Amino acid sequence: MRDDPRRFDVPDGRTGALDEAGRSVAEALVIDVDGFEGPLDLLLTLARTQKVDLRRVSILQLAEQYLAFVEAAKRLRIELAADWLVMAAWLAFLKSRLLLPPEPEAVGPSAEEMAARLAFRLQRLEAMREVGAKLMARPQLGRERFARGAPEAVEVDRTVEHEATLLDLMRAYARLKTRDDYAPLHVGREPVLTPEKALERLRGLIGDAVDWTTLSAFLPDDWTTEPRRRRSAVAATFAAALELVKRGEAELRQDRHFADISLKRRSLS
Amino acid sequence: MYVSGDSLFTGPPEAEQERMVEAMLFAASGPLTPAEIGSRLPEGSDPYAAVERLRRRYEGRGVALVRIGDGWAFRTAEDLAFLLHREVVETRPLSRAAIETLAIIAYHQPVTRAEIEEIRGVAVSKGTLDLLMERNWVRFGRRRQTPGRPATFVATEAFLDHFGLAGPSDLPGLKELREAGLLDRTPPDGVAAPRPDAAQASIFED
Amino acid sequence: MYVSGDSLFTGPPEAEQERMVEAMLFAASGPLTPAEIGSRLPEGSDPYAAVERLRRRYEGRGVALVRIGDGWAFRTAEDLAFLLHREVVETRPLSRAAIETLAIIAYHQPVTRAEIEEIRGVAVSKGTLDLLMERNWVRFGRRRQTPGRPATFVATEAFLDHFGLAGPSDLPGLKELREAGLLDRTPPDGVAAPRPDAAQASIFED
Repeated sequence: MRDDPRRFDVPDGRTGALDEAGRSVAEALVIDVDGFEGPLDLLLTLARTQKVDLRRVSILQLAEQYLAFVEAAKRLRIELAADWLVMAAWLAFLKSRLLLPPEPEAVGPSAEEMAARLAFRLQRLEAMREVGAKLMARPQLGRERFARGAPEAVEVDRTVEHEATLLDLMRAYARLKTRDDYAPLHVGREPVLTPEKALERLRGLIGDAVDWTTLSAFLPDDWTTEPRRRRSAVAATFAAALELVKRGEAELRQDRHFADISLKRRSLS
Repeated sequence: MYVSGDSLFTGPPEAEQERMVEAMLFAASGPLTPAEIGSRLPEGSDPYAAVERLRRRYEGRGVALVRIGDGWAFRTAEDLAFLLHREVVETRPLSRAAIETLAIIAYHQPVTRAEIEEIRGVAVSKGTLDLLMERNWVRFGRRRQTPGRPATFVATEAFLDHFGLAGPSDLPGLKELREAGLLDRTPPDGVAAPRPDAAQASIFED
Repeated sequence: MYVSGDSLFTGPPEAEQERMVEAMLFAASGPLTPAEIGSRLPEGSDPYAAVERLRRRYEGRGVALVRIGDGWAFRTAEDLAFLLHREVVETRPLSRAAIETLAIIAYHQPVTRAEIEEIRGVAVSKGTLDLLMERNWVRFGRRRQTPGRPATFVATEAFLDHFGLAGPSDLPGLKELREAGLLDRTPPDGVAAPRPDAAQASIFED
């Protein structure tokens, strides 16, 4: 037993207090030793054989019953696990203390206290078994008592509302404006439309230009607002237009200086 | 029809049969037919009568005993269906892309998508604009009279309301932003003033 | 206490509140606390009063409104077990060790593993606690503020629900066990020491 590590020899098995019936009970229990959950479980079973209220059980007799059990195990050459032997040693010690007059200078708990402690543990274990059985005898959910068989789930409609304050808005705008300041340091999209891209784009569009169409109509949508980008787009598209004229795929026209430049598909002859 | 006196086998009292049917229907995972109910009631019971009494008992209650196909089942009363729906409103901060887009629209309205992209330097996802329109802070303005007639975006009354602004001109200008320490640097000329009409300018204009 | 005349916000009529609570509790499979119910009732409602009225209304019916821990749930009436009894084939009966361990946790909670072992006199196998936790009858409680800060185990609301207990104080025989000192960690003080020659005398008798 863990809470009393004092070691004593296993007694020699003298069980004068037990009769033949007690002996055979002990033997039956030894054979069935695997059916017990440890020494305390066996002690509780032994205590019940005293056929008295557990509160009135004789701990002395119980110790003798247990020691007879260990003796029976020896006789039947059944090996008991260590905790069974520790309990046997402790009970042999308790038995001798209970039989002998108390030593005046003895330290530690008295024999009576030790016996009371064991009796308490047995009662407590028995009580837990009883209430365990009472619990199991109650009407159990899903067996005798039932919840709603077809519960109706609550649907959660989650709507996300996005929030922002005026300060957030101002900060965002300030961030955009400040970023413009740092633009030279920032690797952004180059505001240059390459002539290659413009040519590719124009070749895709020129087929529809049956009539004269101003050059600006051929500019990509996102290159028409910001002046630098617009200039680049105009230059590249103009260069592309010249290239198409050179290849004989388009015609170019400007009515006067600085007027709009127009182009159209060259009609196939 | 069950008539207790005439019945060969006398079943439990009517009230007791009703309780039994109540418990059965409550515990059942689906509708139960009167035949199924009857097979589980004590001998001499009348499942039809018990179901009918139970149905009347639940009339006007929070749950109703309703007929589903050949069977019967408890269901939430129709007028209380709203209790099975829970509206959860989650508040989340607007994403950086969304708040920037909103700021551009507020300051530059009416503004086209291409212009927003030009200012932000990145493409504006459809989701961002949808979100702002869903939130009712942004709506479509008049189409720009330029090739392609692109749609423009403007800020709404609800936007002004939400941000506590009397009108678009109430938005703090760059000067105020700078004074509030939100702008660390003086923006270069030509960028400072948003020019909504810039897109109308001729291709050779500076 | 809800006094309709004095309430700042007047909720729906009492009968209507009761219907709503009835619908909510019927729809739910697990217990709902008055707070949860209240959060789904219109402003000015009194969930406590509505639950109490509803509980009384269902007294003696085939289903009962029962308290489970902090919550309330409809459950079939206990006396109708004979009618509704279902053989549960899939769940194996609990082992003796598991039943004892469950009882010890329920009656001694919060209890450490070492204390369970002390009471049972044998080591607790891991499988036993796992099984009880898997059934959701037992969960970890707060750590004991003693050296080593051992974990404790407590019984759950699902445990109460399963065994039809309104709360931990509803455990059968709890009062008697407590009075007998059997829930103390050590034998009660002032234990009359049994004399060896009077070992038959009650050790707990004064």
